[in-house]
Amino acid sequence: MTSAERYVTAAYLVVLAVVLAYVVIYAFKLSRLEREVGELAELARRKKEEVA
Amino acid sequence: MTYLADVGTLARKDLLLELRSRDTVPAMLLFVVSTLVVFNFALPAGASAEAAYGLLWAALVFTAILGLTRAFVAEREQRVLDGLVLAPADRSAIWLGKAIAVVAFLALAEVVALPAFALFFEPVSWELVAAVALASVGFAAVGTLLAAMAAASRARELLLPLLFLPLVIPIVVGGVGASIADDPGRYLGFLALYDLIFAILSWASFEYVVTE
Amino acid sequence: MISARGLGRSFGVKRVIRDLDLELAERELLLVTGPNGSGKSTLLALCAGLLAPTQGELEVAAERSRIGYLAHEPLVYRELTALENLDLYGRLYRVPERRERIGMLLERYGLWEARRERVATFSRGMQQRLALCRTLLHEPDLLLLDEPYAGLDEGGTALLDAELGGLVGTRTLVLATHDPERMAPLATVRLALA
Amino acid sequence: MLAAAAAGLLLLGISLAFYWVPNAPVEGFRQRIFYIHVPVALTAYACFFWAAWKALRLLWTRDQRYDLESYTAVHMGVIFGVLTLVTGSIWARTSWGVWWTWSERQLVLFLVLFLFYSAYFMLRYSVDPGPRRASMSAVYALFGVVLIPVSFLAIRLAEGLIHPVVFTHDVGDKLSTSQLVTFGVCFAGTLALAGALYVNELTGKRLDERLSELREALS
Repeated sequence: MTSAERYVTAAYLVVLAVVLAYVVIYAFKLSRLEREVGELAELARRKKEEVA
Repeated sequence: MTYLADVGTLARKDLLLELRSRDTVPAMLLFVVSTLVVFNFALPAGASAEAAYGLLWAALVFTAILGLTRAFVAEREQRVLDGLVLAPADRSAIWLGKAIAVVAFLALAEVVALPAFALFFEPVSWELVAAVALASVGFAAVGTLLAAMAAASRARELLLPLLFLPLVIPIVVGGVGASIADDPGRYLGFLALYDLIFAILSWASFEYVVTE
Repeated sequence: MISARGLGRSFGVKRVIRDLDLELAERELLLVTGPNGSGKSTLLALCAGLLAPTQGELEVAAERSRIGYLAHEPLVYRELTALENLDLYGRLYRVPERRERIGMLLERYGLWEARRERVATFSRGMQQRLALCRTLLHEPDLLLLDEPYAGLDEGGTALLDAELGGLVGTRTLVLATHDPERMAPLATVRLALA
Repeated sequence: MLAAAAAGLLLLGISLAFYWVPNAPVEGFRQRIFYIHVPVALTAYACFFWAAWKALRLLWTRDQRYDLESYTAVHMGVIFGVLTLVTGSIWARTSWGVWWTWSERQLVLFLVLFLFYSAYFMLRYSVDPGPRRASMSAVYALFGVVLIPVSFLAIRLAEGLIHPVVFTHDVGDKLSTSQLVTFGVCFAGTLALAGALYVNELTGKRLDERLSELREALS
């Protein structure tokens, strides 16, 4: 690989890396959202029991 | 006509407030001279004249920031801005009145800064004076709007420079160009264009910043 | 004069006012009561147009120039004198015979002697009196008064009682207070916020 | 859908850029960065304009849902703006042996825009959520798209002034058909990518908002 080839490849890989990083951050966010939904579902269930 | 009367009323109120409390203009004067003195030591010996003009523009930008951070302090203290917003005057008149006051304060600072610059560093040309005048209008137009935003935020004084600096980079380019280029007319024209565009934009959008 | 349907206002996720329905005709007196943080001030700011509803609808049939709004803060410059402040508002509201009107109000609220002193030197009660002058200056049709008795001494309270007594029936009034006893007999509509 | 289109177009575009397009006459192999750098930059502009359009809609209709849309578009614009800076920096390194050059207009403009839109985030974080923050952010986003041409003009004016040496690429010359096709495919790919990310991020941000509302309602 010439140095030009290396730099060009690096430029494309950087874009890929940023997109992947975004996906990873989004995965963390999704798991947080899942946990929060779980907590809220639990909260709603308990409220319902209290009323009953 | 009533619009101009409102603008006059509001601008006069700002000048009266400054005359009463005297806390912005003296600070700006002292600041701009101190900055020039600091720059004298920041410039390496034998630095070019161009560099000195560049530093003058940096000093003017920071002086403008200093004045703008104080622009809405009186209104914020007691939520007076709410009172002005509720008055039947057009909200853009509040912006225009305040911007006129800011231009007046900047002009006072520049009346001191330019002779001081001529004394310490390089001669001041008519083109430079014209550029400084045009730049003051641009600083005041954009700065008054952004100061109103910053006043509504928690970060307040901290936020204003962050919002302000990227927006006034074109003014610095135009100002430095008018000071050192062989054809200052182009740069003065650019500054006038900047003033026109951003004054209209700020004038039209101020209402959205102070109301819901 | 005021009509709200399903009115709601949140600050972030905190909902201060929810699902409020309200009809207020002209020349009525609405008494808004409730503990601290129940949304009284928010409701008045919504009616004044300072805040926008986040849910539902709110219609106020009065132009901006015909509304008088008395807030917690007096909405005057601390570094200006009483006279300068009222003159500023008088000009902005285009009050006819401004000087006479301002002089009359300052006289009535016992601020004439102090008219050339900076507001910063005023006591809380004097600031409230000045705020009342500012609110009444342009003889508004709709008055939104947020805790108007706050900070007033006996003399001030009596003055305000007399003023409100004269306004009831000729103007539309919205009064927010945590102490409902005082205005209760005059109220035509009551709203208790929780 | 959008995500699939983005993946397909980008894969195709990258293959074209590496294996199909002939080397550029002057710049040679390194010119191939063009096919990622420029589409990414144009996509960033597109995001900023989309944000300003949504901001205008917000100020026009006062409909609060545009606030989140404008915010998300700025968010995407900043991601693509950073990518523009990084790929541009690599290009500067291959062309002139330096990681940064003040004489590359596009790069300087993106630095200014990056600072400007970073301040947008500071503004949002520092104001309590509500209609006031929405309209302030919208006004600022509108200033952004006006700043783009004004700054561009300023940077052109400054070039002759402060940095008299001007480098040129041969991208300014006419593009051959194969170059144009590759560029078009790559641009379509980055646009689709931005669109897919935008939709995803918007859904995520809305979900966040709904969840906090739900939490408030339940507590």
